[in-house]
Parts: sequence; structure tokens; C-alpha cells
Amino acid sequence: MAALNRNQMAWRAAQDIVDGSVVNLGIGMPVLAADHLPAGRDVFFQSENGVIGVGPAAAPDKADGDLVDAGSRPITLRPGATVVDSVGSFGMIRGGHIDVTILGAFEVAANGDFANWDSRIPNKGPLVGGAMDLAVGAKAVWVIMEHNTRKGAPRLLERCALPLTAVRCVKRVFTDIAVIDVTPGGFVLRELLAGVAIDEFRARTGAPIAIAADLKALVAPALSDATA
Amino acid sequence: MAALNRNQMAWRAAQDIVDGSVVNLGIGMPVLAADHLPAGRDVFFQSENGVIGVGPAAAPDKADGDLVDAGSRPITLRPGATVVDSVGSFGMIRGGHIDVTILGAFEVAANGDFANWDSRIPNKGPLVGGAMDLAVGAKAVWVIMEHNTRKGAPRLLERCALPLTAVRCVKRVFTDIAVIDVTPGGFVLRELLAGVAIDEFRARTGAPIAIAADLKALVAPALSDATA
Amino acid sequence: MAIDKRVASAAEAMEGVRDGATVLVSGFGGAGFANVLIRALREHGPKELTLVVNSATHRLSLTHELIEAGMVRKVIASSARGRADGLSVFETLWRDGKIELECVPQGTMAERIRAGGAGIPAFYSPVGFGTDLAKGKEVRIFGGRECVLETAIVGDLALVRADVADRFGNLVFRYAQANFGPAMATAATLTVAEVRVAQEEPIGHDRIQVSGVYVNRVVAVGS
Amino acid sequence: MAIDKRVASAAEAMEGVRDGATVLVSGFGGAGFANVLIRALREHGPKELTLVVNSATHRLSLTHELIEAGMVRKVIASSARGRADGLSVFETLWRDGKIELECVPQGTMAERIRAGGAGIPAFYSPVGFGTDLAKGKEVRIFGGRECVLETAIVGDLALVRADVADRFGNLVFRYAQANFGPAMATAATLTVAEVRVAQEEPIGHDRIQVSGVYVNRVVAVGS
Repeated sequence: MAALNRNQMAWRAAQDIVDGSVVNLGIGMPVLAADHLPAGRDVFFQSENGVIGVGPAAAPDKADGDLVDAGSRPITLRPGATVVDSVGSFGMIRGGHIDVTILGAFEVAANGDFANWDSRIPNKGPLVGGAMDLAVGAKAVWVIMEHNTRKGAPRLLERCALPLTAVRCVKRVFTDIAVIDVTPGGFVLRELLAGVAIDEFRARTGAPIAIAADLKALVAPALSDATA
Repeated sequence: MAALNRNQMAWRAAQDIVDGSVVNLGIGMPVLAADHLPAGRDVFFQSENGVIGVGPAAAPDKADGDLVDAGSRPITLRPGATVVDSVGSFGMIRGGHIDVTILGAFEVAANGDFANWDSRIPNKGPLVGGAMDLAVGAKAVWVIMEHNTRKGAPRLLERCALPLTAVRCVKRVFTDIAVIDVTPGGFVLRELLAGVAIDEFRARTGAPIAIAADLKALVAPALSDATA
Repeated sequence: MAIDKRVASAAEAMEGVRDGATVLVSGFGGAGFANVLIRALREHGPKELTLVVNSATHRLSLTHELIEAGMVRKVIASSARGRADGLSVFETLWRDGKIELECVPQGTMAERIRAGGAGIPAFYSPVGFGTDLAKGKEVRIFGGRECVLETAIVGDLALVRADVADRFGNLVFRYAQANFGPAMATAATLTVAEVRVAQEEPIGHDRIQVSGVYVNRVVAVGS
Repeated sequence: MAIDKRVASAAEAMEGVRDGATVLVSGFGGAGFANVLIRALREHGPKELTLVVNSATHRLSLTHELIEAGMVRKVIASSARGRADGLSVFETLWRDGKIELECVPQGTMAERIRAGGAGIPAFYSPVGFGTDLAKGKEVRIFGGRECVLETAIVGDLALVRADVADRFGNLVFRYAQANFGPAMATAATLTVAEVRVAQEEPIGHDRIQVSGVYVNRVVAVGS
């Protein structure tokens, strides 16, 4: 099976969202997860600009410049939704009222540290936003990212090399070839793509990783790739 | 002229409320000041239970148990009024957005310390409420109180004997015989009731007090006493 | 499964409340007392409670019933004065050292609860400096002003009175009914609201004052 | 005299704004940018400003005009990344050390402004601990969790976008237009709101999101 594309990675993360939970999806790949929630799960998506209960994207002719998510995308509200100000939104986030946040990242360390604000472009200003607040405040932090960089370097590391977004907070990582838990003992491989040998997987991972006794195959339905 | 009664003291304090200001009136004598505001002054009265823009007391047949002030009195709202929660109310108070609070007190010291929570009744529980927050947060703190205790002891003192409500905050005191400013140099007598000699006044005051160069007579219209 | 936080009775809403719980109870200035829930809590009967309530024994509140039933170990309040000339049951227990009282300025209490709900473990406030209520508290100067360190309050249970709820737990209050309710709703592990009306249909997004995210159970109790 | 905070023009609303002012500017996620007021501030022309704004140069905001006009000494923001591959004017000035940047987690920024408006000089927060943004900040452990000390932000001027105002300065926002506006309104000496409609008649008490107590001037600018 080929490595998962972006929509497939988002789909896989969405399968783990529990019915009735409150979820914040980061800009980029994570936000795609909303489209792949299994039927019958009633979830509130929170956006850190204050929307509690983000619904589907607004149709172009229904777009309202004031009804947008944190990524400035025109949205709708789901039934029971409301909108609060930034103080209220981050009070909710920091106060532990978000069950899960799914974020993008460049690197995740075996102790749960992670880096997702790209400060590598010379002289470009920082882009921190609300990720630090989400990483510290949410009850669980999940990361969606490619398993390796374009040059093939591992993104799962013993220690992050990039500036940290937050320490000791990531609980689960969804990559294009695996699902990995971050436990007090370090990384644990939960699911692996068919066709990727354990040795190859270890070679592509920059830290020791335990293999779950009930290791499963990572599978996802056929989905077109996404550019979001 | 006889010593001012409670309504007259409240009337005198009300004369100093500036047009356009935001004012919090303590329970008891201070709240009477609202009835004596000079015509043409447009003032927002805030009550620390969250009402911003307290209007006149509600007629008995119009009383609504949810529309009350901090003293549980049924009120109306003035035009432009709103109601916030306790966090919002005390954010407004602590944040310096109340121009004047008028409070009752038992003692005021020459450095602006004052005591208004009565802890003298044996084994009765404390009654602190929002007075400490108001005393620290309001831009100006004025006190209305009788000049002396029932036994004739002074309430204006070099140092308070009772447990303090707040330190160094009182700016003006309205008593039944005088108006006194609290300045960095101590008490300054601004107005004195006709018929009270300066010597008598000094004898009834428990701290040194300067006499303003432009000392005026304290006068108030005839008003029935109040029991509030 | 479609979210529906409405439960059939106040008794049901108390399910899981245990001995030793810290209970936040709304109400101030004559409005917003969660009296149906307080009565249900008394009947549920947990012991060794810590009550966080503006007034330990407001005449319009039933908190005194919890105290009289011997269920309360400690009260955090801005006021604990009985109305009668004699001593209230609370005051007698307090005199005899059988109940603990932490007296807090009212705004500091609201802010500590808000901090608890918003993930702020501690803050500095100028309120209370130099008074008996700041005794033993750390003092630090900011901008030339002495401030005391205050810590967050969180609860195991919040009992909140509101006007209307929907099945998502969203709440609307009438006038001064809100007071401590919105902050308390954010600061407890289990938040229960008693409301006049608990409706199936969603409350309009621009009328909601407390998001259902903070509310676990809703009980309709009428006016 | 009847309170009426409406002024005739954005230019008039800038009266009294001086060099060196700290200016809080609302807007985030594509909504709530006070662009008419930002333009009026540019024309008013004060120098050496400190801007407090979520994004230094959001594509939908005119803050970049203030920066390009050389009026800004420092920016406090959670984001300062230009969209183009090359450097923005801000990024060039920043690289050359001609403008200062204090980068703050977004929620910490909101909370610091809220603290400024609510009289809380400082608070502890777990956010940012162990990151570059917490460098030099005091660390203290609460409940086993490392927290950093954060201080309040206050402004000389707040520029806020809202939907409707009344003559008392009460404000209502549409959807996500609110974002930083309500907190910023509380934290500045002079708060100016630009609104679609500035009406004579009072907004209903239960629709008001920001009390006019916090708002000094209101300008109607249409949609």
C-alpha cells in the first residue's frame, strides 16, 4: 500500500475522535479531519478565534466575512454553536475544556516535546498563533505529519532540534506510514502501513520505538489528495 | 443648623458626582445618593452584582427577583444599561473603570486607610462583600459616615483601630457636620456645619486636621431622614 | 450520538457526587440561587464538603441546609454573617471550630474561580493588601503597588441557576441572575445547571452566555 | 448632559493621540479589523508607536501601513510572518533592527490584555514554558506544573471594530468579529470603536457585549 496522502492521514486521525468530544483542529492538514468524522459521532469543533461548533465550510455565495475560522476560511455554524471572544476562547483552551487538539508539526520528541512553528526561513517573522496555548491546554494533543522530511530525515526524534512549541504534551502521532503513541516510556508503534518492514520503519524513525503487542495494519480508504 | 441626617449626608455627597461619571454606591447610606443627583447630570450607577446603569427602585408591582442590586433591592435599568456577571463586574471595578465609589465606614485614618467591615460583634461571621475590591479599584473612594460614634468617639483617626478594608485609598469624607479631604498631608477640612466651632470640631476629630483656606459652610436642603 | 445533556431530575443530576467534594454554588444579590440543586445535594448526602459561595448563609439561598445537615467542612465566601442578632447555625459551628471559613473579597473570589476555569493557576491582585484577609499571603510590588498572590479555585461540582438551557447545555441568564454562575460553570469537573426551561432546540448563537462545553447536566425546574 | 460618545469622523476620534502611544488593534482570523481607524491613525501621524495586534501584518489589516509609514517602534504579536516568499516591510525592518518584536502565544496575549483591563498586574500561565518565548521569564511550579510569570498589557489607545454601537458606547459584534476587541476595549485609556451603525437608541441590555463604560468614542463607518 502506498504511503497515505494528506486526506488519508486526516481520515485516520478522525477515526480516533470520540463521540461527544470537543475538538480543535489546527490549520492545514488537521482541519481536513472534520470532513472524515465517522457517521453518528456528534462533535463540537472549536476554532481558536472563538467559534465553538464550527460547521461545514460556507458555500461561496453564502460566505460571510465575519463568520470565519482561525484560518480565515468562511464557515457555517453547527446547531448549538456559539461564538466567544479571544479571551473566552483561550480560557476554554488553557482551562482544559478541549478534549483533543490535532496539530501539524515538524518534529515530535520521544518525551512528547514538539516543534510546529517554522523559524527556519531566514528573516521571516515568527508564526506562533495559538498553537502553544492549544498544546498546553488541551486534554490530549495529537499530531499529523509526514513521517520524514522531503530529504528523508526523521521527524520523530529523541529530542527536537527546532524551537519547541510545547514540552511533554503530544500523546499520539499520525504519519503517512504509521500511528505512534507517545508514552511515559517513549514512542510505541500502534499501526504500520502494509509493505513497510519494521527495519525500514526503524530506519526512518529517529528515536527508539517499542512495537505494540497488538500491532495493527494502518489502512485508509481511497481518498483524493488534498491541497489544503 | 442641626447635624445632617442620613438623607442630607447622601445629598451632600451626590453634589460632588461629576456629570458623565460611573459611580458605585455602597449598601446603606451611600445608595441614597442616587436620589439626590443634581438635575442634568447623566451618570451610570454600577452595582457590584453586575448591573451597569442602575435606575430607580422598581415599583412594588413591577419588582422582578432577577433584576436587583447588590443589596437585593428590586431595581429598574436606566437607558443604555446592561448586566454582566461577577467576573465582569469586578474586572470593571478592579480595573479602574469606576470613577467614584461611595462607601460607608466605621473609621477613616489620616493616610486614607479605612475600616468598614464590622468584625466587632462577637462570633458573628464576617461581612466583607465587595468593599475591598471597590476601595482598591475605584479611581476615587469617598466615605459617608457619622462624624462620631454613638458614644461620641471620633471616627476620623490617626490610625484605624478596626480591621482595615483597604489602605491609603479614601479621598473624601462626608460626615454629618463636615466635608473632609484626605490629602498626602493628612485631613483637610473643606466644609463645616454652621454653629460648630473649629475647636469643637477639632475635639470631635481624632487626628490633626488642616483648615482649607477657602473653608465653606456645609449646607443641605431640608430632607426627611431615611431609614435605608 | 446526538448530544443531550438534559436529565430527568435534580436527584439524577447529583449522581457520582462524593464525600469531600468542593462544590461551587451560584447566587448573589438576591438572584441566581440554585436552590433545587442544593436541596437535591442535601438529599444525596455527601459529607465533608467544601462550599464556595458568595454568602455562606444568604437568606434566599438553601446553603444553610447543607451546613445544618453537618455536610460541610469548610466554606469559602465573601460574607458569612447571619441576619439574626443571635448566632446562625453556621456562626455557632464556626465559633466552636467545627467548620472552617476562608473569607475572601468578593471580586477576588470571582477572579479566583474564573482563573480556575481558564487554566491560570495564580495571579497577583492589589485587593486585600494590608488587611487581615491578606495575612500570610505573598506580597509583591507591580507598578509601585503592593499586590497579593491569589490562587485559582476549582471545584468537583458546580451548581448553577440559569433561565434557559438547550440540549447542548448552552445557558442564558436573566438580568442579575448570572453573577457567579458563568465563572463557576467553567471551573468544575461536573457542572449542573437548573433552569426554568430546558429546550430541545438550540439557543441562538448570539444569545448564549455560557457555552454547553462547560455544562454537563441540565435540569428543568420551572420558575 | 446626555451621554453621547458618537463623533463625526475617524479623524476626530484620533484627537489627543500622541507620539509614543501603545495602540491595541483588534482583528484575527479575517474578521474585526479596525481598518478605518488604522487609516485615520496613519493620517494623524504619531511616531514611536507600540502596536499590540494579533498579527503584525495580516493581509486583511492595514497595520502594515503604519509600519511602512515609519510610525512603529515595537510590535507585540503572536504572528509576524509576511505572506510573500520575500520579506515584508516589517520583516526587513525587523531584520535590520529597526523595529522591535515581542512574540507572544495568542492566548497569553489575550489574557495579558484582559488582565490589563481587569486590574490584574501579573499572572502565572503554563503556556510557553520550556520554549524560546519564555526565555528570561520567571518560572514557578503550581500543582506540579511549571508556569511562567506574565504581566498585564495596557494601552493608551484601543482601535476596535464592532457591528453596532449606541450613543452610550455599548457595543455588539457579529460572529467572530469580536476576537480581541472586547478585551482591548477594557485595557486602554482611550477606546475608539468603528461600527457599521452608531444609533441614538440604546441597544437592548441583553444584547450588549461590551459596556459603554469602556468605550470613549464611536464612529459609524458603514459596512
